Amino acid sequence: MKLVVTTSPHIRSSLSLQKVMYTVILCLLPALFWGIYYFHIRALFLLITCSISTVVTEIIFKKVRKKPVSIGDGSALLTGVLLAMVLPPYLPLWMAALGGFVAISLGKEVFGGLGYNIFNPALLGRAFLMAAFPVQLTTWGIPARASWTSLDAITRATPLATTLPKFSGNGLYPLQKLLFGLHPGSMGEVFSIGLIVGGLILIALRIADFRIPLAAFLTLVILSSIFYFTGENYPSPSFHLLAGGFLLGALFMATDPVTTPYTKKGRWVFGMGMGALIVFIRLFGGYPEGVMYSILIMNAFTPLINRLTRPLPLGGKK
Amino acid sequence: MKKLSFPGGVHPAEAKLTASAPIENLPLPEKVVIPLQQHIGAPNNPTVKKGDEVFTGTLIGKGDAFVSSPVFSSVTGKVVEIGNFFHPVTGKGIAVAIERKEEEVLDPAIKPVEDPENAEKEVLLETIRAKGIVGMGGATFPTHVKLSPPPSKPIDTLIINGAECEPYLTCDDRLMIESGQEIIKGVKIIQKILNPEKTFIAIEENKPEAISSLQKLLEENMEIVVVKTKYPQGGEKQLIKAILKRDVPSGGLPLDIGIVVQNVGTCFAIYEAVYRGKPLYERVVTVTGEVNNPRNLRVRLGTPVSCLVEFCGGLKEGVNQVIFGGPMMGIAQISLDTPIIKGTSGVLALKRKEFPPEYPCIRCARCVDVCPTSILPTQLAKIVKFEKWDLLEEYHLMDCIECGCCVYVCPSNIPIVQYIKAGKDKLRRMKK
Amino acid sequence: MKSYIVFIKGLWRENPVFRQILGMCPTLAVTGYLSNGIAMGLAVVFVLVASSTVISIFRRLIPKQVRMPTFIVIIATFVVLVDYFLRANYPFLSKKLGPYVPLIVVNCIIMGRQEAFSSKNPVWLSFLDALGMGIGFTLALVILSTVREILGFGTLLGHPVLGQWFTPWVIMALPPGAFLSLGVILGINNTFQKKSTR
Amino acid sequence: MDFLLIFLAALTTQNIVFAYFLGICPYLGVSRKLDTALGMGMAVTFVMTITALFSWPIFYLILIPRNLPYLELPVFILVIASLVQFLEMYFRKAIPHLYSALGIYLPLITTNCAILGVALFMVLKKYDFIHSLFYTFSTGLGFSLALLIMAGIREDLDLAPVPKNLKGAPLALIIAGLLALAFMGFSGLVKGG
Amino acid sequence: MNYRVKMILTLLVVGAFSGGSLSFVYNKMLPKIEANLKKEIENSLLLLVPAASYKETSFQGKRVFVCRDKAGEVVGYAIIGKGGGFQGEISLLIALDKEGKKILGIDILESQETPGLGAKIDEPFFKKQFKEREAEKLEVIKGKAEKENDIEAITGATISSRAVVSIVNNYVAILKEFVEQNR
Ligand SMILES: Cc1cc2nc3c(=O)[nH]c(=O)nc-3n(C[C@H](O)[C@H](O)[C@H](O)COP(=O)(O)O)c2cc1C
Ligand SMILES: Cc1cc2nc3c(=O)[nH]c(=O)nc-3n(C[C@H](O)[C@H](O)[C@H](O)COP(=O)(O)O)c2cc1C
Ligand SMILES: Cc1cc2nc3c(=O)[nH]c(=O)nc-3n(C[C@H](O)[C@H](O)[C@H](O)COP(=O)(O)O)c2cc1C
Ligand SMILES: Cc1cc2nc3c(=O)[nH]c(=O)nc-3n(C[C@H](O)[C@H](O)[C@H](O)CO)c2cc1C
Ligand code: SF4
Ligand code: SF4
Ligand code: SF4
Ligand code: SF4
Ligand code: FES
Repeated sequence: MKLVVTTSPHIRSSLSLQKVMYTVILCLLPALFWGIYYFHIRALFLLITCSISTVVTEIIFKKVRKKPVSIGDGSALLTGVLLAMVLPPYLPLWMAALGGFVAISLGKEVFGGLGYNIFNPALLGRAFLMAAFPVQLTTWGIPARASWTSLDAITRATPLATTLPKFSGNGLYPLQKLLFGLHPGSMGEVFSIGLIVGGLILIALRIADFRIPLAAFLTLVILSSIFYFTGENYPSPSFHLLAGGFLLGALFMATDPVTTPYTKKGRWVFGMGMGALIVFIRLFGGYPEGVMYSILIMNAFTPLINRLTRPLPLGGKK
Repeated sequence: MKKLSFPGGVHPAEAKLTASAPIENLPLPEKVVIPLQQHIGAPNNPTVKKGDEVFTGTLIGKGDAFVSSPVFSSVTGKVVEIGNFFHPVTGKGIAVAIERKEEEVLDPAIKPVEDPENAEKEVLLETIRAKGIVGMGGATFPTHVKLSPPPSKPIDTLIINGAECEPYLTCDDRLMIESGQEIIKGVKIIQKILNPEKTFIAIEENKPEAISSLQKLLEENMEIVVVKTKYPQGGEKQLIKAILKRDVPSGGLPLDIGIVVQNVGTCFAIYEAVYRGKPLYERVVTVTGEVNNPRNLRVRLGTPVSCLVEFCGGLKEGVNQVIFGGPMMGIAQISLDTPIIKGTSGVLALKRKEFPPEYPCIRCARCVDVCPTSILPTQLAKIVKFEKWDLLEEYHLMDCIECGCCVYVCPSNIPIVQYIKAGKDKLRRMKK
Repeated sequence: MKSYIVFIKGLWRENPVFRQILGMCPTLAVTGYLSNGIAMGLAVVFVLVASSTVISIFRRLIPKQVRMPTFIVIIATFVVLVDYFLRANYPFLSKKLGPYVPLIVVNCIIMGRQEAFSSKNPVWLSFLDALGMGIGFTLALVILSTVREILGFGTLLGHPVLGQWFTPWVIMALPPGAFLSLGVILGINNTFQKKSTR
Repeated sequence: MDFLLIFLAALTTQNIVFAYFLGICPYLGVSRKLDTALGMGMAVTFVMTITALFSWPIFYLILIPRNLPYLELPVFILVIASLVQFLEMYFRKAIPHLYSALGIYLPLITTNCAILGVALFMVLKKYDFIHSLFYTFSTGLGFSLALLIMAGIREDLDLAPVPKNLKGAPLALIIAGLLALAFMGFSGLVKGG
Repeated sequence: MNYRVKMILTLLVVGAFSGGSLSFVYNKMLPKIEANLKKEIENSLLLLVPAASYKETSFQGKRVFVCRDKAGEVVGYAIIGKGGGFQGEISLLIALDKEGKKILGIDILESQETPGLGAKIDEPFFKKQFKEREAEKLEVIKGKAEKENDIEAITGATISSRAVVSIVNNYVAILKEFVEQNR
């Protein structure tokens, strides 16, 4: 009989990389389905374009670098799906494809591929598009006709944009609409309930760590309450939570393990920084929405945060 | 009550298949192969030669150094060979092969200590040394060394380790249930030697029977502490953290903070050495996993593992891995001829599937969260992988206890411990 | 033959930007438009050539201990000349290049050439060396600003070159675009360099 | 409020590296390790502030009254060069501790355009003396911040299989680009300067 | 020669040479440079209020211009306004007619708005919206202008558009005050 020799430990938990990635995609589905239903077929096209673009880009890079093609792990697909979810549903498809290319090339492969990137690839793709095509990236809409296959849109401002000039209360959309996703916005961000459910499942499964979302949530609520209750005409904390990309960002993007701190303390710091930046950018910054930039900025600080919060080994001295 | 615990750790399936299987004596094998090196420390030299007749308990190897521990024949018979044989830890090593005779005779030198209750400390220590007692918790460090702390380091606390946190293993559990009295006597001997202010017997909460049976036997200045069921609760630094909330300094020993930790099996062996004069030539081994009848066996050292397996009804169809020890820290064996030694607490048969490939680390920090020594396993693995040797110490490589928690949880299947061992090798070589 | 090599090496083989990674600041700052890139390139060519020549002429007269201050003063003089020249005659360009013209003073290419070459070599060679390096620098600016102007505005020297269909990439006109395009160009350049040395 | 705005702007929207592209060569050169980045950052901050301390009075109390604005550039650069020399000598003798921390970076700073840059900006922005000091100090901190972030990232990338052709300057530039992209999030938030 | 002397001599010579040549060039170029600076504003002024002479004065710390024709008759007034835009400060020139009732036009002097986006505030289609407006509070609107005082925002640059309009509103008020006092 042949005995195989391996190093200890000889048993493993059942979690695998593939399971992690595909579970995240599954948890995104409620919000994703709603986005496609609400914005009709263009949203579906957007999803397909982004997914193909990220996956193909990754294949090309792996081939050029003569590395094994590892599309099966699902991370490139996940990046594509998330990218589609944060883009305006009526964005020209070629821009979406460019975004996917940038997300994987500049956002992931230049750093060495999966696991080594500094910035969140999906958001980096979006930030690139935002800087390249600001007009298109701030043009939002809802379907022009009831027909499901209709390609036209009526331009409508998002809830956050209706509160401009900074600031005039909660804008035009009541909270019920925000909860059920009956408002313009990015394809994947509108259906708040779906995002909350999916995100909580992700946290319950321990695939996402609760610390960053919780810290961001608390910081956002506390800071926005301070403004809401002391200033004139600032939007309410619940509006902050539901009107923009906060839920999608905090639950699915700030929890990206690769680009966030690996220490527990660091994750609290990351979440607090993110929450504070969101409030300040939204209330005082040049953009209506700050979720993307807050995450990217905190991504940049992540190596330093890791450094400063490095745990002391048991019984260790500095 | 909040269960005593330490930060980090994992909860693999307990799989204590043999928890209610009483300890049985394994029939004596035809031939034993007794490695001369069964402890940590200086090597032993053989004291017998080919052709010698030996009794059960006859000294067959010893060393001169303080940190060494003699080995004894485990059967009565004839030395047929002294040579290189399979060794469960080092792969191959010098061993004495003895062919058994029908009749068993105890070595005449075996005599109990007189009036053990009132014996001198020095006598007790010398007995422990002479009878080849080593730590049975797996480390096999010579016990008399551990029990001779330098005067500059007084011991205030003794912890008896009955945690047995490795999945599958039940030998300590059964020993506590069946031989509580003997263990308590062993503990008293250690107390006598060290004179600690406090003594704790630590048992994981998943062993209620052991807890209740020992509870009845406790003597003064002994206390049972129930610790949380979690791997590696039995690691001494973790146990100390859990019970006393004290940290063993990085790179140091429990001794440095006035603590000695001894395994329950060690206490039992001390009892036998002192009260019966018996050298360490047998031990309890859990044979478990994919064998047909998992059991707890009392086994003579040097018995090839094939005998144990056969007694337990043989391996199940498809078994392709046999491990000495538990699934988390045990060592996979190349051959079924490998002998049981002092430190072998279990024999685990597994059906291993095709190994999953190693994927890139996604920095999910699961390894960081479970690491009981709070180091950064993912960073260490990468440092070794990309050969940035100068960073190893900055990231506290040497603090790793190789418990394997990090590998257990890693979704990317990164053999972190393997990288860490390579790193430790490199560091030692660089220091030279 | 030797003078030919002294001149030609700065163009590509020892190109200050692509190969020596020097003079990054102006390279990034003024390459939003091709016209700015060319103007900056020419300004550097002038300062580099003039100061190299002057320093080479007087190289034996300048004591070692005061070499740095002397060089600095000489370079600074020529830089201010260029600055005032632009301000007087091309106010529009001058405004666009802003403080980056005076900052030519500290451009390491210029100081580096004095230290490495013209303080040790005869006038003619120093002149050629400076000219080569200056043109190499200009070349790099031209390449970078061409990419950025085309992608960022769809124009070249202000003339539309891509049709109506093209949506300009605003990012190319912004700081991130500058860093990213230079990084990508350097990466591509590395690839070719490796290929050709292999 | 004035000071706060100057401070925040120098760190973010008007960051000398991300917005003005100054000091890029040292930025690429000494951002490989956090320790050196910290040392360089402190040295630059220190020298920038001292530069303002000296060149502001020289410019406004000597050059301008005498109608010699054209000497601004040669004088500033000479001030910087000699300051650095003096500081180095002084540290070496008087504060060896500081010398070992900052000294090795001092000679490298002379030809750093960021230092001359802030001195010129200080004049362009017409700051008074106190504001100039504060502005140059903040700008130095902004430079240090950019340097530290970059060094943190590059230390991480030491443990990554980055493509060979991008190693070094190309990747550092790309990262700087991505950082500038992320820092765009501050636009409008701080309208200093 | 003593090397110290030589050092000092070298520095002196170089310094003198440098100072000399710079002073020469400076004095030669200065008029042209100053003319350029003046021309920049005058060019803008000429576009907004064609006149023969522009007299600059200061009012409430702002730069104000009184524009007269050949005959010395006042034909209009202008003011340099400043305010925060999307990226940094925007400075622009605003001209009013001689009654201080109508805006004659605006021109952007300096801005750091995003090229291709906010920088479009300097394009005619945006600036000409201000021409001939009543000097009342103007308002920015996204999409088609409907009311009297609506200014159409530049697509994707509402913030810059709003910044310009708010500067115009603020400084028109100041200039009107000036006109009141100086009539
Ligand atoms: C995770 C996430 C991050 C986002 N980040 C930004 C952002 O940084 N800036 C932005 O304008 N929109 C961002 N969006 C889209 C916004 O939430 C929102 O739809 C949009 O900002 C409203 O645009 P408008 O106000 O310019 O019309 C983000 C969406 C998500 C889901
Ligand atoms: C990860 C790990 C797990 C351990 N688990 C146990 C255990 O469950 N029981 C035990 O007695 N010793 C265990 N040990 C060994 C103890 O750390 C310690 O060496 C032992 O209790 C000392 O007693 P001994 O010298 O009598 O063996 C473990 C060690 C490590 C590193
Ligand atoms: C790279 C970039 C540059 C921008 N530049 C400007 C600008 O110069 N002026 C401006 O008003 N908004 C600018 N914006 C802001 C957005 O376009 C903002 O969402 C917009 O002003 C509000 O949208 P709207 O004009 O479609 O209502 C910029 C955004 C980006 C991403
Ligand atoms: C909880 C979780 C969240 C993730 N979020 C993102 C994300 O926001 N953007 C992204 O590109 N990838 C995300 N990923 C996938 C993966 O980490 C990503 O592809 C890597 O950043 C690429 O190296 C996520 C993965 C997990 C497990
Ligand atoms: S558990 Fe594995 S994948 Fe997760 S951080 Fe550790 S090494 Fe990386
Ligand atoms: S790094 Fe070492 S101590 Fe930490 S979990 Fe891994 S094996 Fe255990
Ligand atoms: S002098 Fe300036 S341009 Fe030249 S390398 Fe140094 S920092 Fe860069
Ligand atoms: S100044 Fe400077 S360029 Fe230069 S080394 Fe420092 S850091 Fe580098
Ligand atoms: S640092 Fe290099 S030119 Fe500025």
